[in-house]
Amino acid sequence: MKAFEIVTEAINPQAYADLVLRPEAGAVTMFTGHVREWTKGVRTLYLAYEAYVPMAEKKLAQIGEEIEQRWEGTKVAIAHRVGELQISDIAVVIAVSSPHRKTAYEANEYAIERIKEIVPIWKKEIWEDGEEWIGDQKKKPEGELK
Amino acid sequence: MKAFEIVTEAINPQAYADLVLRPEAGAVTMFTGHVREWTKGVRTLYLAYEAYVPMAEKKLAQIGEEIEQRWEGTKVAIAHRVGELQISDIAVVIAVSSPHRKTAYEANEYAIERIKEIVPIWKKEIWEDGEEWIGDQKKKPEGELK
Amino acid sequence: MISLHYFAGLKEQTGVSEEQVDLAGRTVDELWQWAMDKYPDFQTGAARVAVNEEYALPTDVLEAGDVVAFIPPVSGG
Amino acid sequence: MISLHYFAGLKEQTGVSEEQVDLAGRTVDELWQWAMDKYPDFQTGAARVAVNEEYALPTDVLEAGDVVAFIPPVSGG
Repeated sequence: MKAFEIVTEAINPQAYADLVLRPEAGAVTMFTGHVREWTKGVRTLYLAYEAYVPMAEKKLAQIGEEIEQRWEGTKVAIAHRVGELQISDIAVVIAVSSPHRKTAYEANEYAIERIKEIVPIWKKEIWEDGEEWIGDQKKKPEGELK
Repeated sequence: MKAFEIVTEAINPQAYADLVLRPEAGAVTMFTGHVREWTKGVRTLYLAYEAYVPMAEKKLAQIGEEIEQRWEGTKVAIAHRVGELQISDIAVVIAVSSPHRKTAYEANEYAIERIKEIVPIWKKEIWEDGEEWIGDQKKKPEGELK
Repeated sequence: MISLHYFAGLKEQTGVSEEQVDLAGRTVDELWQWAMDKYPDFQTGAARVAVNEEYALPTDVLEAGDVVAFIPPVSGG
Repeated sequence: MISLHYFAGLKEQTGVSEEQVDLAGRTVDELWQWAMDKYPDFQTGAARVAVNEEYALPTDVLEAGDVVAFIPPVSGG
């Protein structure tokens, strides 16, 4: 496994927490993003993620570098899964270690915001009556407000 | 295992994350506090934690209730270990699930701040040349500034 | 009788973790006076008092059977 | 030749995930003109362009051998 990777199998989050732990770390934060069944009253059956894999891994590593430069003493690992994901499956894991806790929270939240800005990964939601690439404004299911 | 507990054995953080996961949760944050080797230039050999166990478990559960009332849709689990802990061992784990990520970060950070305010748990640091109950201002090791 | 519990640094000052004392009817503030007489290192404000596992006010009155704890500044996490 | 990659909704519009095109020497902005002529559903601003796995500017010039990707709004996480 790598510290910044796109994977196709189920994510074991603890493996990424282990990767960032060091004797000088007093705090580790881990974020896992899961497939949620209900979004704004519309029931998701499952999700499909697609990535531009080499660029996505490069951008995940870039986010890690941004964090390690901005918050001294932090160490970061991030993985994102692609393919078909079922309800409650982990789509993304972000692990950050830091000497102090405040930084570990801030840096972790920064990572997820940056993933949503610059990492070439796309989510398609599949409902009972339709599907849509999120970020694309077409093919909304009836009844969804946006 | 319980969702709010004081334990004497090594903590398996994933068990607490699993405890809070539900189909409506899109985000899970986990904080683990670890024994850090160096604090302000002083090297820690190991830590000893003591708790007023029944009250500590009650106060951890109270923090969980505070969070679930303040942030709708969240679910919380917290465990703190007592006894002798070595470098990098997990002292505390906080797992929070939420429909949305912002809340999961905020609520998790709130939990650790409240633990440090109201939960009757005490930490003794053991160095090469002394020891001290943290929170007690006596018996500082030489060379430590405070 | 009420049972008194000491933790962390306070336990090292008293030399005991628990004792039974006849202080029913006294207030928490009076408990502090009693404790400072018995243990010269004790100082009001250096700990909170919990009665039956809830933080108590100085004016709260102790009852027979209460479980009372001196809670020095906590340092969990 | 340069290789062009399409993802997500854009891939459904083009019907292909990849194609080889003779656009060396053109700018990214000219690439967009070419793409909108070929794929009527394409709109400038509906995607970013990456050249060799880095986001590119409209004025960047494509070179033979470049790997170019249309990146629609991302939605990972």
